[in-house]
Amino acid sequence: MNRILNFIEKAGWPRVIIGIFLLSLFIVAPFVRVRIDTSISDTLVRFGMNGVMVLALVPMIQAGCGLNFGLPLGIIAGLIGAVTSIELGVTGLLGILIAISIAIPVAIVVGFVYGVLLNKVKGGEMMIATYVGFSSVAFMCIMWLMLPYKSPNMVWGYAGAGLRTTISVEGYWEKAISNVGSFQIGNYFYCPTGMFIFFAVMCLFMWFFMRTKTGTAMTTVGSNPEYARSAGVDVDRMRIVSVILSTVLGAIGIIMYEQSFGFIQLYMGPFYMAFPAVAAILIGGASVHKASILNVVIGTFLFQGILTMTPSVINSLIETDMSEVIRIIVSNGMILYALTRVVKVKS
Amino acid sequence: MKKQIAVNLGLVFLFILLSIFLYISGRGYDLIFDNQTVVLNGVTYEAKGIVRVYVDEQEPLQLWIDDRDISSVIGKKHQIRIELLDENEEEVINVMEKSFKIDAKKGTLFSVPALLGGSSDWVIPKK
Amino acid sequence: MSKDIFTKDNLQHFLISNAVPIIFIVLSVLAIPVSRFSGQYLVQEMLIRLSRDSFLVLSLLIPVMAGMGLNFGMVLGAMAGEIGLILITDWNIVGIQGMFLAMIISTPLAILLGWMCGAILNRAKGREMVTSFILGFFMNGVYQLVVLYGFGKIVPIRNPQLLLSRGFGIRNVTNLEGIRKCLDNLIPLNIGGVSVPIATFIVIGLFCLFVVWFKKTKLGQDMRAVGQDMDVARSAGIEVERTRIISIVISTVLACYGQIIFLQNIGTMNTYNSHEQAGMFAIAALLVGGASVAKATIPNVFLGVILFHLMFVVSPMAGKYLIGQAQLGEYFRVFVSYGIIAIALALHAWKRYKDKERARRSLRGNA
Amino acid sequence: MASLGPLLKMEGIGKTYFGNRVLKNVNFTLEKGEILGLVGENGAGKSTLMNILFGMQVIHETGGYEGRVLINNREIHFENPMNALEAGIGMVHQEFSLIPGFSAAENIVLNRESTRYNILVESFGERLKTLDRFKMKERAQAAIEKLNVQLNEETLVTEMPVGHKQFTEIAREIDKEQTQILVLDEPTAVLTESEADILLESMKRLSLLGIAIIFISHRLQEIMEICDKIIVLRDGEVVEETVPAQTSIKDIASHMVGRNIDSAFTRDSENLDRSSTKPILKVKNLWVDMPGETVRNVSLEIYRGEVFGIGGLAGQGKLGIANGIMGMFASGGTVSFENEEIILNDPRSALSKGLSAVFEDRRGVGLLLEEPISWNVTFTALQMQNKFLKSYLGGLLRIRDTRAINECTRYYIEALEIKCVSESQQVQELSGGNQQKVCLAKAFATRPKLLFVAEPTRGIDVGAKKVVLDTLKNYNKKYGTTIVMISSELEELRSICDRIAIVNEGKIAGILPATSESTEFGILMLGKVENGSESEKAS
Repeated sequence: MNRILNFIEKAGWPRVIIGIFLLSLFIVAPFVRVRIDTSISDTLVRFGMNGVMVLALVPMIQAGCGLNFGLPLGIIAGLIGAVTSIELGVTGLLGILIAISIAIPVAIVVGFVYGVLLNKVKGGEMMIATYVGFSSVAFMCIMWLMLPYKSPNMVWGYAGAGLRTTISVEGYWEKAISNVGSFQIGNYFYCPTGMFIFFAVMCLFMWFFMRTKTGTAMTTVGSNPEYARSAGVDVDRMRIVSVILSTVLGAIGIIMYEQSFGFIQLYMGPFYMAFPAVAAILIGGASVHKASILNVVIGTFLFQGILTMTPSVINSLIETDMSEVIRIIVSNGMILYALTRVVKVKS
Repeated sequence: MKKQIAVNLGLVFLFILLSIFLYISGRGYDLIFDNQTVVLNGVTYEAKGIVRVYVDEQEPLQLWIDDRDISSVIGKKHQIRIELLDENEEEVINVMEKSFKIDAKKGTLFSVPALLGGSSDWVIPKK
Repeated sequence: MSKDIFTKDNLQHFLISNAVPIIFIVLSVLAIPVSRFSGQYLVQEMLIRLSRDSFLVLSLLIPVMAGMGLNFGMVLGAMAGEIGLILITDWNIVGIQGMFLAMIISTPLAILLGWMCGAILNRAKGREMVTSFILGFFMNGVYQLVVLYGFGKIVPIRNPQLLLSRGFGIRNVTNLEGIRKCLDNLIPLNIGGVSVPIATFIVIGLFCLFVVWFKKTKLGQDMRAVGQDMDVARSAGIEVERTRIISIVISTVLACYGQIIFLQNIGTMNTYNSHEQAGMFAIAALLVGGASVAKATIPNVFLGVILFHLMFVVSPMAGKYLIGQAQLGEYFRVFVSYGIIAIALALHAWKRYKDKERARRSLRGNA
Repeated sequence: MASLGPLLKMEGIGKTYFGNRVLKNVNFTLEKGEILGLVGENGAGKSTLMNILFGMQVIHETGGYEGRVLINNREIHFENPMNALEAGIGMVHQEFSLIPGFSAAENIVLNRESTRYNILVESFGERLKTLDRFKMKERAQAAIEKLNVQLNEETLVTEMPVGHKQFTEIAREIDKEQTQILVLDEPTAVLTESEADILLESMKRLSLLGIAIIFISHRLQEIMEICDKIIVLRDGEVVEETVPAQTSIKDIASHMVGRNIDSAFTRDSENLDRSSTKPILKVKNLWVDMPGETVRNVSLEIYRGEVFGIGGLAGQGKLGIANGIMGMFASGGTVSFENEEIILNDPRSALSKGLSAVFEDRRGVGLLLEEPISWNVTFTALQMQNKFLKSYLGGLLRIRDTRAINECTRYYIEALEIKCVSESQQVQELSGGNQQKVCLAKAFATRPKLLFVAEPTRGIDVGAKKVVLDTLKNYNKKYGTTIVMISSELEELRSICDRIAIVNEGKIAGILPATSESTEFGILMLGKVENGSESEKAS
């Protein structure tokens, strides 16, 4: 009994509850005629799709900039890369490579400016980040209409200008990474191996980075900025680096998402995208100022698992689609929990 | 402190009373006036030519034979005035005025012929 | 240091403090001629929007006074008001009575939600805004759970026109024809072709008086004290937590009334979106009026509502005539409303930093 | 009600914190209208005594106190400060407890405002009474009048000079009708001389009105001037109870600091024969803007290989010197180390030249509480000197060498006897003394040429104190590292330093060899030597 309690204490109540909930969904699934292999496959695909975007939150949390509600900035950089790559008409892995290599410099520039701004507003980062994210999405809505993209696959047919709200990447690089080494078992189970490898590489990169001199300094800045300063670390610079890193990963993350999803969603598409990512990492056990790669993996799996399973299982169970409501309550409830968790009094 | 609780309980009570008052006086009803031949309590009332129904101060409803129309009103107590017109819609042949209270349980479908025929029971029961 | 520098510094200070309203005034002055709207039209629009929105914006004042920042949790109050409106629509209580009844039945709900919100914010001191913001999203989920699944099943709804075809859950759009403009048109007044919703303005005026009076009460004084320095207030024996909760409760209840007044003017209600917009627009308007996270006054409210909505009305048409696309103006105003909150919040944080530096400089001068 | 005996009587008061005795058998009485001067070094037990009188939470949480407190011959037990206020004890703290945006009047009547009834009170309670601004103003005026000072009750606190803030706070206590005893904790520390004079005048007036005052101050001439009775506390004991007529400033000063040399602090005689006078660190006209520790104008020379002490009372600026040189707070002036100028306001500059510091604010600046010991020890060396990094891919990628880090940490754990489970234990789980050792290890790991150590023994037990001091001494001997130790405890400085500078009001009051009489230091600390800076210049 004690050992169970100990485990719960260590993992944190919310994670245990959500884990049990997810497990019970998987158990109930066969009884309500939901195919378990499809469910697992869907969960895995969504896990891979969202993983990098959740990973993008780690550097900023570690550097003490809080939860990056400004993730849409990175996403926008990724969208610019993706759209430009399609405009150039490059297909396959090369297309993705081009998308990423265009997105990264954009993300670095945007991230730098964003980082400078966040340094000026220390203490109020999260609220300002949220609204910077929102307004940048709205600003890009104007840009999507005005930028001179020409590819007929992307612009509105009737006007000949202005990008469509949803652009298909089919025929360009749909699942280009996912399909590397992917396999199918039966009719229902599909494993996007390439995407997992990519995600693993990104995690490894992050793991390495966090162990470099810069990465160590960054964690220290988040842990105690005064200590870092007394040890000769330029706190502001570290914070900017973390913001840039987060923005770049956000950009790569959305490209990963799109190649698997098959569509680029412009305009208000990225508006709320930060919230599920934030919720995922918090479910994984991260707090407002500490996050690890393990938090990312566990959190993304649990959160995406619930998102996949609730519509199918709950719908068959009570014949009502409550998945949207459950998503809102779980994800925002999780963020709320993290924000109101009383910071442990330093003994 | 006790006094404050008492005052607040009193206020809550007042607000409940006010709510009930608002509920009753603000309730909207759709009154349906029906100009068809009906049999009520064994008496047959024939539908009559053209009638105008004035409810309270509203614009009148004009009903031909076998016609029905809706009037939306607020509250329970109302005044109606029914005018029976000649075929040219010029002269008023018969006038009937009545004030009444709506009883939602009984229904809000009213028979104009029954009214004009002076029946005391002119509400067509719900089916 | 010469006197010149001092006044330049002052001017800069003034410009920074009032940057947001100044930007808006400039934008409006430029955009109004482009939009080709007539003066009378704009006056009428502004009057409508003042009557519609002021109350909602005013509900934000009291938490600012208590040092809790902008109450993004006011959407909770708006939700309470909407539940009241759904119920009276179902019961078919119409006119001014319906509106009052909606207020009365949603008050306990708003108090409850406000209490909860205040208690949660007490656990998140120093980040009240982001917490209340997320709380709004969270409660939106709960609201959907109740209204989309509970109404018609647990809460009896008789009017089939309100319900979705599946037999429970409220439709996306709720028609409030029964109470439409019941307050605005209570006392009809028409000045030179412009109709003035005089009764609504009387209510708003009364509310302003309430705010002014409230500041003069012991409770108001306590709130100001708590807002300025929690520790000092606590050591003087003021119940800090309780005072903070009360300020949120008042705000929530007033937001509830504000939303009811807002919706009686509109006449229809987006069952699942109205409250979110209410919160966003109210906060943006208040900030546009020159308020900050730490200080908001009644003039800020009215100036803000006028400037913000002027931009709102004018920008699509200006966009249309300027670039030939109304859609662009549409996006522009979305951009402006979010951008303005971002700028105002950032400026406030930055200003706080600057003020700190100023204070430090003066300290050094004495040494 | 005629009361027999004294207004306040404290009988046999004692107190221990976690086994550390801070007060021992304190007895005194206070009569109506009497002014009692309470003096003693920092840490002599004055604040603890006052905390007991006020029933502060911290006293209850740490196991209560010994002895009895009587007011009007009735024993009292205050549960919290509110009880004390109700019983008529008012306190004016060192930190202003005022609402910045309120006027003087509003602050004076804070939470005791005069109010007027209105009908809404019946439903919503007392707090909805409206303020009676006129009456509030009247009360404020009356209180200010009692003090006999020039203070406009309409002025906002933010716009007030410091002195007026002080008066506002005292006026608040006076406005409380029940106030019989007023405790003033260093009220004159922040005041200019003329303001202080006004305050002393006011205090005399108050005592004539029958209010008893406990006056805590480091300015002994003030104590001499207005007190009826003086109590000197040292190491938690009353060492002297006297009246001004029978004593002198010098007398009190020596009572304050003079103590029997503790065996833990005996000096090594070998320290004395160090004759190096080659300056390693030169400080000229340094000012540092550190809150509460402002340094105004400090010039110093520190010799290679010596242990230099900086002493002085809290808040006088001794801590600011190290913080300023290390770049932690805004500062100006010139500082050169080994004839190279240190760029101020940039911590990297000082660190890269071989200076290092152990800061007084252990939890704030000194430690990463939520990280393992190994991180804490090695971080500065890793960042500043690229130690503990392992190269991959021909130096392209360099990541932390966990093995080297742990090895180094284990070495220091052993050398400094840090009690812990392993090198990966979180620092917040360690005791204060062990945390302090981690801080020292962090500084040692950078192999500094000069080490600032600020308040190294604050808040740690006696045993650990000795280990820390010995470690410093040995390190100095072994590596010839110059050590600058900053401490409020004079005896501690005297036990290991070669020379000691005393800082008063942000300036150096004088530098003396550690072997000088403690009375001489005491007088420097209390700012009695007017020409302190001149004598320093001459030397």
